Amino acid sequence: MMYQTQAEVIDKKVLTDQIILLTFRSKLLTEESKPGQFVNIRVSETCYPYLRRPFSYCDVVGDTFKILFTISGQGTKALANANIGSKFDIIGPLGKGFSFDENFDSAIFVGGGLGIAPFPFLSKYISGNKKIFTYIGAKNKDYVVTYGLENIKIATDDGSLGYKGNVVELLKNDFQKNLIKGSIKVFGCGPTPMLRALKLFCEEYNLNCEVSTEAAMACGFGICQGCPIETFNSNGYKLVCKDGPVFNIKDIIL
Amino acid sequence: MMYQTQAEVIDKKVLTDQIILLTFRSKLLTEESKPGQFVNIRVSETCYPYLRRPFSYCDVVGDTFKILFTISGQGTKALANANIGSKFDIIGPLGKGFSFDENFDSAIFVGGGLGIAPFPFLSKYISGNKKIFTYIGAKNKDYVVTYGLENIKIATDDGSLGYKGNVVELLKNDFQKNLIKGSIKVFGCGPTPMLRALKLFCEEYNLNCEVSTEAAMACGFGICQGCPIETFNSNGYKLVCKDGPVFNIKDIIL
Amino acid sequence: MNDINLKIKIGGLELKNPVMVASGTFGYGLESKDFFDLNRLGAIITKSLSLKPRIGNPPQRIVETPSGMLNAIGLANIGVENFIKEKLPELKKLDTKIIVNIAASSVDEYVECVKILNYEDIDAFEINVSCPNVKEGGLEFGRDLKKVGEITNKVVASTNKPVIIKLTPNVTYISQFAKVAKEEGATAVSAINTFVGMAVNIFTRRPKLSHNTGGLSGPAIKPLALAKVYEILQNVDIPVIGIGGITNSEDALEFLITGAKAIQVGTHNFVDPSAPVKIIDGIRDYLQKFGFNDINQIIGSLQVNQ
Amino acid sequence: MNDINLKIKIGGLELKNPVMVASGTFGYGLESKDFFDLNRLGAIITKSLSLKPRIGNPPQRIVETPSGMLNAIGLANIGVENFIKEKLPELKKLDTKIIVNIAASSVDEYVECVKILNYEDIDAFEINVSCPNVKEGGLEFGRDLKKVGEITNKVVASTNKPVIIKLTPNVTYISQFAKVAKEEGATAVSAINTFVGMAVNIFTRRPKLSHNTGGLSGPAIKPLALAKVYEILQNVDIPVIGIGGITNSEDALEFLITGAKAIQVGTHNFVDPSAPVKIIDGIRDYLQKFGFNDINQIIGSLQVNQ
Ligand SMILES: Cc1cc2nc3c(=O)[nH]c(=O)nc-3n(C[C@H](O)[C@H](O)[C@H](O)COP(=O)(O)OP(=O)(O)OC[C@H]3O[C@@H](n4cnc5c(N)ncnc54)[C@H](O)[C@@H]3O)c2cc1C
Ligand SMILES: Cc1cc2nc3c(=O)[nH]c(=O)nc-3n(C[C@H](O)[C@H](O)[C@H](O)COP(=O)(O)OP(=O)(O)OC[C@H]3O[C@@H](n4cnc5c(N)ncnc54)[C@H](O)[C@@H]3O)c2cc1C
Ligand SMILES: Cc1cc2nc3c(=O)[nH]c(=O)nc-3n(C[C@H](O)[C@H](O)[C@H](O)COP(=O)(O)O)c2cc1C
Ligand SMILES: Cc1cc2nc3c(=O)[nH]c(=O)nc-3n(C[C@H](O)[C@H](O)[C@H](O)COP(=O)(O)O)c2cc1C
Ligand code: FES
Ligand code: FES
Repeated sequence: MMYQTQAEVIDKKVLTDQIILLTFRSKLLTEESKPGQFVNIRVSETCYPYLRRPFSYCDVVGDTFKILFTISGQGTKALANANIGSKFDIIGPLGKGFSFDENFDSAIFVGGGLGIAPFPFLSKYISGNKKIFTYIGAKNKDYVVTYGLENIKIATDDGSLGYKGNVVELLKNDFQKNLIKGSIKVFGCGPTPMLRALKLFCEEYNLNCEVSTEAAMACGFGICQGCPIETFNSNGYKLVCKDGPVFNIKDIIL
Repeated sequence: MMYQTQAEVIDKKVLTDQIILLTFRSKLLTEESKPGQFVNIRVSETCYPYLRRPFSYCDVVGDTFKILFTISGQGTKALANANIGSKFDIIGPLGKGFSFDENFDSAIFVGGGLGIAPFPFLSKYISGNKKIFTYIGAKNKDYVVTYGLENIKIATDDGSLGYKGNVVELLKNDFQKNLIKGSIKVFGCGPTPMLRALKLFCEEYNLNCEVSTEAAMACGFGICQGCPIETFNSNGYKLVCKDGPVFNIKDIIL
Repeated sequence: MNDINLKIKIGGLELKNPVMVASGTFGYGLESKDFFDLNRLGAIITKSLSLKPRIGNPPQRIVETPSGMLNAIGLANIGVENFIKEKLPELKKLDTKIIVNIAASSVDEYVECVKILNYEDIDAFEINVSCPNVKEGGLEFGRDLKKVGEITNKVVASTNKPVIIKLTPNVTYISQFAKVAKEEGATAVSAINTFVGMAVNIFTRRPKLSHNTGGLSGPAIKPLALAKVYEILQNVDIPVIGIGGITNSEDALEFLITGAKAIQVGTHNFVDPSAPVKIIDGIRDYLQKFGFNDINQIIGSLQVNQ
Repeated sequence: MNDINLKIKIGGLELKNPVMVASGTFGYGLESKDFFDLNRLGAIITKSLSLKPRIGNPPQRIVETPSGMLNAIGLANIGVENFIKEKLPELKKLDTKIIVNIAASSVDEYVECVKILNYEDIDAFEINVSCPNVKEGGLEFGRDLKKVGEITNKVVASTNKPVIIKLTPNVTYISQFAKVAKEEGATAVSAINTFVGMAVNIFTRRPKLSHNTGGLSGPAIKPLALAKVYEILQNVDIPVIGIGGITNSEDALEFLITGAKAIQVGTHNFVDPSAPVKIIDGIRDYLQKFGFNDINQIIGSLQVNQ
């Protein structure tokens, strides 16, 4: 079931200059939500910006949920300016989340920039006896967000924090050093070049991997056909909003 | 000289539920301003609402000025939501104000609803030995604003405050009772039906009268030809923004 | 409240109210069921169906623009047969009119689709001769008076159901197309489909849409759509269904007052999925407030200025 | 900064930069002098002038719409003679190109206006065959291929100055009009004038504009204008001046990359009178940032998707 409802902003944290963590309260939007799903927010009551903006559930606590975002245009600007107590018209939960029927000992999270957004919520679904390894990649240290994550390794393009280089290289290095053992599942989220590298890496090591993808969206729930993603196993396209945003990395053409 | 400048909101007073008095600070917009002139405010940085919104100078004190307005659509809503300290891109001073080369003993202000807006500033230009009589008309008592005015008589459509009926009738009654003596100049501002009644009244009593008019505006400074007003003495139209908004009531066709 | 009549007639087609949902902006008709009671709608118009399934254009298919959006979906759809098997059984259970929208790349394909659907329990056809986002058919047909006449003629000849021709605004005089549609037997015209538009990514220096151009919809085009409806009604005596940028009951009333018999909500279904019912309620409130008891009293009541 | 070349050529007309101000949105050229140094502009295009003064349409002449506006000014202007006497002397003192825009209700009137202005110190003519807000001439001309051809032919024959034909987007294929303009000797085309639009007051049930319909401009139409420019450039080899919804340097660059030699800022002059200079600065910054040293390197550099 999807809901269209008014949700109140109950907390706002400015993590870095451009990165904001907003908390909303809504029973309808939290009760049935799962990691990897997203909400679609009407950022303005006017017709500019006109379309809703999609954001992953970053974390869910009781009847509250958080989104983590960076200011990139008018939509995120409007959200960043929201006052505590203000309300937004939000649709959710949307899309298919990560799957959990897997047998694995260790989960590896690979996030590029704000791609870490779904992981705090996801980590709560990974039962206690499993290990989580978190790999974060970012342009530089100002874009590194570690909210809600643990056991973190960081790569930055300019080396201003952690490993200098891209996050998949860092992960590969650790693999070559055999640092992660047992059966493994990789969870990825980030820009397309990172996902491409991750795909090659997972093929090389024959790892099961689910990634959360993005596409320009109009509706967010399957009525506009606006968000196609090319897949191997379907005749044509799947919809990121409805069939995804989480896909097995093997299935999608990046 | 007109200026386009950022002006800061330094005070906001909510006079009644729907009526707001905003104070801005700006040297450029105040130094050369005169009663009856107006400012044109960019209410949103986005393209909705797109056009600027014009407002009369309601009062000017040092390098600050006030506007008085009622929430009627998205533009005034955006202004009403402005926080102290926020800045707006404003153009002014615009238009021709009231003229002051007249010989009169008593000034009569006739304002319909928010039409009183220009009078607080105007009253400061009427020298001490002249008398001011203020007549305010409104739908009901919730729409009566007396900010910055004195010697006030009120008419409301429903009789919830003062005289029951329209403001020009009230004025006429007082005239018939000979309450206002000496040479008189009338200053009017309000909706068109009120201005029409005022025009007939001034013709009947042969009174000199200037009124501030309104028109839908795009530019506010004479480049779009969007704000015509029909006049007797010109071949065709004058522009409310440039030739007005103040006109001698004799000259305009209402 | 209940004595206000919202029923309207488009030829023989009677709708419980004048608010429909536009093709391509409401999926196959059931996806929005979580948001409101679909039975409240005047009619549901399906996504354009073609004879065979179409996969549509590669990403990127949509771009936001000021108060609007461009789309180049490319008529991605499951095809007529799958529609009948997978979607129609559920749709039929609804207490609203079902209008099937057909798109094709040849005159014969239109006719074939109509023939296949002819014996199904649907209420009317809307014929899309105006999709800007496919290489064959689509806009090329919609800009050609003869083709529009031929398609209308052949489709009308092959069904007893009402035929609505959906016109493109990307022509000099849309009323000429409405006239041809009328002459060839169409029950009504829908006006309008999207306007051809484009957006460029100044960093990659490529069009943002994979299809290069797309169709503009949303509030941005409302004044244009209204002028097209007005042009048709000034020149041709045919029922017009108004479409373009309708977001609320005020917008809908602008079209109805101008003379549209009904309206369709398109892009705004994405932004506010419950908009169609809000519009129905808003129209009723307006009628009540201004003392009308029948929607037909305001349809076409526009007084033009001299 | 200074070694970045912003000069462009439109036939024989050389502009110091590609940013002009559009007819009817900048008065007679001097009104905005309080806001910025007018000498910075690539060119100033005057309000449309007709042979005799025109008083224009009664109020209401403008209506705001989502991200745009409708206008039905009706070509209110002081006429060619008054322009020469009252405005041109001051305009001539500026160090920018002065392009006079002409509107007329007959072919002869265009020619007469041009002849009167021919010996004045102006740089080019822009011929408005596309005003939607007058009863004679205007849009009727602009939608008629033959008339556009005839007007272009006669105007070109009566002057040595560059002639720019300003096209209407309210036609099926704008490129056909650009083609005719080229064939008849026009130096360039301006694309586009406004789109026909309408708005209705649902309380009075009358059109909001006294003229009933008006012309839509502003950001709402930017994607449409860009598609028209693209269509012309795909089909005709003539310099195009891009107009429609340009508010900032990104917008301007979309048109330039698509292939417009220059652009005009219209409605946005009302909203941000200093927009034209911000756009010039923004274009220079973009070129610098991406390592270009000449605006002509990016004009027409669009790579279309397959
Ligand atoms: C399923 C899903 C989940 C998402 N989750 C998050 C999240 O948790 N945190 C977060 O910061 N962002 C997330 N995004 C991206 C987010 O939706 C965009 O950042 C946001 O829409 C930008 O809006 P804007 O108005 O600020 O910027 P715009 O002005 O719309 O765009 C700014 C820039 O971002 C690009 N852009 C716009 N929309 C998208 C998009 N959907 N995908 C890729 N690029 C885009 C534009 O092309 C432009 O370059 C998610 C997107 C999807 C589809
Ligand atoms: C010279 C001048 C001075 C003004 N001074 C004041 C003032 O001091 N205080 C004040 O409250 N208002 C003043 N106004 C009117 C003010 O500009 C409008 O109230 C405002 O633009 C409404 O904007 P909005 O976006 O809130 O409403 P919109 O959504 O734009 O409009 C709401 C309603 O107001 C009508 N409207 C919009 N603009 C105008 C207009 N210019 N004239 C008449 N009706 C209009 C619309 O048709 C609509 O019905 C002045 C107007 C002018 C031309
Ligand atoms: C994403 C999208 C897909 C569309 N698909 C179709 C379609 O398949 N068939 C059709 O006739 N019209 C289609 N349209 C056009 C709409 O039905 C409608 O005519 C147009 O969008 C204008 O209305 P609006 O401004 O309310 O959206 C589509 C529009 C959008 C935005
Ligand atoms: C108020 C107004 C008046 C206009 N007057 C004229 C005119 O006199 N002659 C002309 O050729 N175009 C005229 N135009 C059209 C503009 O020059 C321009 O082509 C159009 O507005 C699209 O550009 P924009 O979206 O940047 O405004 C006018 C436009 C507006 C908004
Ligand atoms: S965003 Fe509309 S179908 Fe996916
Ligand atoms: S508002 Fe533009 S000329 Fe008056």
